[in-house]
Amino acid sequence: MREQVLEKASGEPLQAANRELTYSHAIREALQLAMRRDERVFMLGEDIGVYGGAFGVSDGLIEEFGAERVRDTPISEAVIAGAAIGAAVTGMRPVAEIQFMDFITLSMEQLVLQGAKMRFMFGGKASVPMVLRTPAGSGTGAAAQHSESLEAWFVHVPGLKVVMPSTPYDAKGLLLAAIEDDNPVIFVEHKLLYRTKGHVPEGYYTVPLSQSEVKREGRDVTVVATSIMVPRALEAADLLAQEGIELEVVDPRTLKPYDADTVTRSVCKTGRVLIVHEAPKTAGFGAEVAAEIVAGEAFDYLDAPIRRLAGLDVPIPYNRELERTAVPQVADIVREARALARGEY
Amino acid sequence: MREQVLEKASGEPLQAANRELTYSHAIREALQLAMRRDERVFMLGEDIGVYGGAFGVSDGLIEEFGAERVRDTPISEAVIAGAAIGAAVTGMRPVAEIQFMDFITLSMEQLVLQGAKMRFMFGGKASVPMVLRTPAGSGTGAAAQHSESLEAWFVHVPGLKVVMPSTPYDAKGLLLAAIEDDNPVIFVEHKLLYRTKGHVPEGYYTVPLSQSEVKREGRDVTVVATSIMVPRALEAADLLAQEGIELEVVDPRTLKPYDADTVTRSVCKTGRVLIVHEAPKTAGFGAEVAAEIVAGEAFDYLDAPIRRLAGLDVPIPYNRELERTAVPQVADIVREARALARGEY
Amino acid sequence: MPYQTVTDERKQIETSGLTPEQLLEALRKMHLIRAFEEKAEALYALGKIHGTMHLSIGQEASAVGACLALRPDDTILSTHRGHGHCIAKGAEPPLMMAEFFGKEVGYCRGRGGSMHIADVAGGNLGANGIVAGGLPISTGVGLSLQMQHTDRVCLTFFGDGAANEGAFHEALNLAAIWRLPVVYVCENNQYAMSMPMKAAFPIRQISERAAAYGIPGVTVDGNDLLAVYEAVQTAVSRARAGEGPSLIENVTYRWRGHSKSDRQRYRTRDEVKEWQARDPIIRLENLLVGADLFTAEQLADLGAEARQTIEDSVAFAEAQADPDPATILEGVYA
Amino acid sequence: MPYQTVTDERKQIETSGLTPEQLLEALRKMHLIRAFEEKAEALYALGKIHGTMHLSIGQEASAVGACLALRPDDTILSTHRGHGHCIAKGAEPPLMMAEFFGKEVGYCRGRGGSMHIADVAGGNLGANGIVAGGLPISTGVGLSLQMQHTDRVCLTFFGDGAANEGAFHEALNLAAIWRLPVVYVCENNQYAMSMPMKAAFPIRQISERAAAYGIPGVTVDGNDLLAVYEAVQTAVSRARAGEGPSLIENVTYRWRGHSKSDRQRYRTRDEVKEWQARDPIIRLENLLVGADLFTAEQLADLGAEARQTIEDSVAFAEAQADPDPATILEGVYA
Ligand SMILES: Cc1ncc(C[n+]2csc(CCOP(=O)(O)OP(=O)(O)O)c2C)c(N)n1
Ligand SMILES: Cc1ncc(C[n+]2csc(CCOP(=O)(O)OP(=O)(O)O)c2C)c(N)n1
Ligand SMILES: [Mg+2]
Ligand SMILES: [Mg+2]
Repeated sequence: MREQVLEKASGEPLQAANRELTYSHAIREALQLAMRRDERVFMLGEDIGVYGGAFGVSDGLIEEFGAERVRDTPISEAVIAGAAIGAAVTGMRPVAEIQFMDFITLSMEQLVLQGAKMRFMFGGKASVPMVLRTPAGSGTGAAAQHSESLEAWFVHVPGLKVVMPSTPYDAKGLLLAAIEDDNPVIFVEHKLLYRTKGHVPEGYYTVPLSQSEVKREGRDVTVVATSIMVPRALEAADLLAQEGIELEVVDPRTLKPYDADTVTRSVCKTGRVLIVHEAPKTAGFGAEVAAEIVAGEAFDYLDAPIRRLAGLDVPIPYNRELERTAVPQVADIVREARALARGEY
Repeated sequence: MREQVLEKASGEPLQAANRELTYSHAIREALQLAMRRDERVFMLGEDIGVYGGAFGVSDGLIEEFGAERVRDTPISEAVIAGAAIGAAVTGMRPVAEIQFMDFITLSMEQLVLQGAKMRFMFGGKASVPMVLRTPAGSGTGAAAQHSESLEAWFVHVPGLKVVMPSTPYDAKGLLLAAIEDDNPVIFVEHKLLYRTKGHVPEGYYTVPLSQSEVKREGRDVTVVATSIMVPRALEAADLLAQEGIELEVVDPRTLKPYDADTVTRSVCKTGRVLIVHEAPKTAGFGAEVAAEIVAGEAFDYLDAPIRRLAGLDVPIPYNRELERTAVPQVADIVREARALARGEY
Repeated sequence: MPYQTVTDERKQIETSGLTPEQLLEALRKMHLIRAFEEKAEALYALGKIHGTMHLSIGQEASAVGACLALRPDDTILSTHRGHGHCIAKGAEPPLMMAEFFGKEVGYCRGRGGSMHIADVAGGNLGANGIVAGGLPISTGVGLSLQMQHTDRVCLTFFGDGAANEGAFHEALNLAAIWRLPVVYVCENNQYAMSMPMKAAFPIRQISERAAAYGIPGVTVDGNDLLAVYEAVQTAVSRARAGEGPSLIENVTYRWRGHSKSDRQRYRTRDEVKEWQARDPIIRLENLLVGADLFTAEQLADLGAEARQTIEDSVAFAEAQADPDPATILEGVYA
Repeated sequence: MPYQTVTDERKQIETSGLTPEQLLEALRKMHLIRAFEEKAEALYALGKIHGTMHLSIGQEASAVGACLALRPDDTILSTHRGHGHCIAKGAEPPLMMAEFFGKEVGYCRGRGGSMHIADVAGGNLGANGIVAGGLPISTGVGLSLQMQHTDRVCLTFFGDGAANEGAFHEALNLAAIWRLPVVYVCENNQYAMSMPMKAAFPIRQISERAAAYGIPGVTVDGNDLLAVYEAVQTAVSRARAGEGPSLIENVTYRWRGHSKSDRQRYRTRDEVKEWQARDPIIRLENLLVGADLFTAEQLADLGAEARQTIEDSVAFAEAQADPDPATILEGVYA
């Protein structure tokens, strides 16, 4: 499926200060810069060439880099992952794409038993510098098999890193950092973010893997949100600000390794925490966030139970209203954060 | 690999009160009873026939039930899962075996995108009554690709149930309940438990899915432990009892659906919690346990941070000492529980 | 085209053993599929439909010809491009349309949508959003039918792209060694999304892969209803007789883009036109008229009738209630 | 046996193009493998080794014959039954043995053990605990070698059982369409654990599957070093010349049980004895003596020499330090 047809990024350089790009274009720009800079970087995946990728992310890249470096593969997710691993361990720096995160279920053996463990199993004598990009999330009406958010699985796997950007700026900088990284990195994009816009500097820059960022400061409630839930949390924060409730929104950005310190600092300030993600709540990443908070210093500063607002424990339904009901919306965040702030739980 | 050659279960009926079986024999007995009782129940997997299974669990079953109902498959984990799903949705009740839990990485698409979601996607008009048995865990020197404990992944998947017995009694009763259940159930056995013995009544009985059990009562610290960590926690409890520290050991048994209430009740009594599992700590099942505790009623009763003692975030190493270091041992539980009880954290 | 062309229409039909009534019914279903797909496309363009869809216009003979060889109690598994299979297996268009609209009375209570329409009672175990995802399941269905000592069969559709998934390999091998009653029908419509079959395969015909599993493999003109029917009929008979699975490749073409928005930069307009000239519906009409079974006049209204059925289905579907969000947790567990 | 038997030994050797020195070295390696495996077994029985192991006794010609066709800068991927491949590719027995003992100086710092011994510097990307797990990776290595414009090749070993995994299918197809320099060597030792090849495959020879990928496929007597060498040599030349991958099936037999404890109820003692009579080492010795390249006396000590090397390796390994548990987190991330 081609979910969104995106225009080419404008050729004209904009002022660094106000240059805006979509999340999708920011990712494409990162790919472009990485491939220009380093011959070893190449892409492989399904329909990433002339088609431009199911969501248009790689639109135009085959024209610049050719079919050798923007490689269309057959529908074979296990060997897409395996080919990336084999290429990475012998000197290349592949960026593989799995067309929808759901299909990564077909790559698990290669990613988890091979790519993630190879360095350790071989006594540190090999490295697997690869990135696997994949779009996750619901909201496009694609139902249960095209809407997965499986990041928690990978966070559980030693040897992998997991990145989940929420803004165009972060998407570009984190992707460049991921490509520079000498480990296998699972880079989770969100379909609904592709068209969102934000400031993106020209040129090469990286955002370090493992730095949570406070996206908005506030004194009342710490909201830890990932991916699409970051803009939703920020919207909720705007709404609640009108009621005098100030949310502090923290975006982990990199889920593994996870920078818990930023959250801890925030919780020590606010004493109240709401964790928000799209994936089903049970055994989701939010459980790890909560568990880390209550394991350490922040425990003593907690004034209220930790609330998790996450996807319901259901497959994503097709019907539009059911689909919306299955995952947190802005109004849900407002409701939960308000209740926490007011001590109504 | 045939890890343990087990003798046949004794033919002579023992007194119900003192009848002891190994965990392995308890599982075999459950399979036997289920197949005798219901024609639709059959087994499929690698080397489960004349070989008797990699760990000897199905030893002798092919003789009683024949190669039709104890089906050896080629090495094809995706279609083992798929065949079970297809058979289940059309009237059979398959019990599939994945020889080591690691290899379930090859079955993920079928289990997660098909089996788990089929009922919901089809509007409740189909059911998938299957069990997938698989041995997990380290401790046999089989290194990184034969020692996985991946239960947390499945706990995160709506539509699946996840069972992880720690005693022969539970293994038999839970397996029979799993086979009776009309949903896909992931039944996780532990290699090091296969030879452990315990009381197992003759005949057919079930242990309901979703009932945590207090395996030992105590007032000082609640230890929530799964699988092999249950006997280790009980051993630690014996040792600490000599110091006057009383652990309450809770075994969830079924991880999904998870009976959090039993843990909540325990925590309200003890105020201190140690969660112990073998899988790597980050985003493991213990995170969910912790997150549930701090989300509800128990929060107000907590007197100390919640500690998780779990596998290190490393692939399981080969070297025996490193392998032991990678996962919690009795001494580790003693140390952590003592520290919690004494307020030294 | 390297495929056989119609020379002696009547003889061809006689050889097939199909009755005029069966053939007329097949033609009706092909029209119904075409009408369903065209309406689906229009509804999407009007913004009435959420999500995506994959249209099978141009492939009607494959769906209908294959299902014509089945009994009502046989089972099929379908694909993301599954509307046609669903109609061919006998589903009710109003309930399909209701599902497409996400309504509570739809086949899947609005939970499935285009990519998951299933008619379990009618023997359709569902469209599938995962390429090759149905193949291992169909092997399991075959196992189940065999173990229950029935003579029922399972027929599973999949695309050319699916034949490069590992699941294809495992599913066919297991069915072959256990001689399961499964018919694997590959709808080779030349492309997997943007990937030309020629670039994705190192062989000319996908049916060549049957040899790797020691089973019969045949490639037929997938736009020729009779050719499809006969190949599937042979495979179904084998399966019913306990002789195991077969692989059939229906060579066909999808007229529309892959899904709702596809710029189709991977193929030319000329190529599309060439294939449109081989319309399977017109071809069947010509056959029936050429064989003197029906006059052109007798067939003239079928298209309009089909479109009316679909209009009625839309009207039905639109009038139905959406699922109640309060019921969202229903159906996750039995 | 349907395979060619030695008729004119000298002519055979000449045809192969191998020198007497190369052949002697090959024989030495086969003895080394045999000695390593026998020692491994004994050490296990003594309780000195933790974990499990899979012995390749009886399969030495396959490992050595295949690697003989490679250059040092070529890459191999191996399997759970990998000790032989490792030695054949040129690894140092003391460092292998140290790994087997889980010592810090072992190839994998004691982290890998028998199932993961890798000699990355020597071009061995490791044994693999996952059946067929190396196949997709080898396709990636082939891609890498091609993209780097080298003429190096990748050779990957796998068992008969592995050829029924989906990964086999995907890996060979991708290598075929991209014409990657990969040689896929299937060691068909008749069984996958307890599953007889004949029961797991609906075809007689695994090499028949090459046709599904449009690549050369050949079955050779895997106990005949020359036959293996020549088949692999042909495939390697093709790969170096940019003509793409090949599939080779070495028909052989494992003398021991599958792993450390296997009651072998799936086969008869007679069958094992029959195959032991086709010992690949004796066969090569007979060839060399028959061709008058060496006298029996000249070869008489090779076995003992190999055993001594292995004894020395054990002595070395036992004297080494275990890894320090404090370093356990090292090497997870780069
Ligand atoms: C496992 C998996 N990989 C990728 C996709 C995305 N996708 C959906 S349909 C499709 C093309 C399928 O091609 P083919 O099997 O030939 O069927 P067709 O669409 O031509 O009917 C792709 C790549 C998917 N749904 N599932
Ligand atoms: C994916 C996977 N499934 C199952 C196993 C367990 N297992 C290890 S070796 C083996 C048999 C392999 O047979 P084959 O490929 O013929 O190699 P051989 O052992 O005969 O050398 C099995 C089933 C595994 N390691 N990996
Ligand atoms: Mg296609
Ligand atoms: Mg074998």
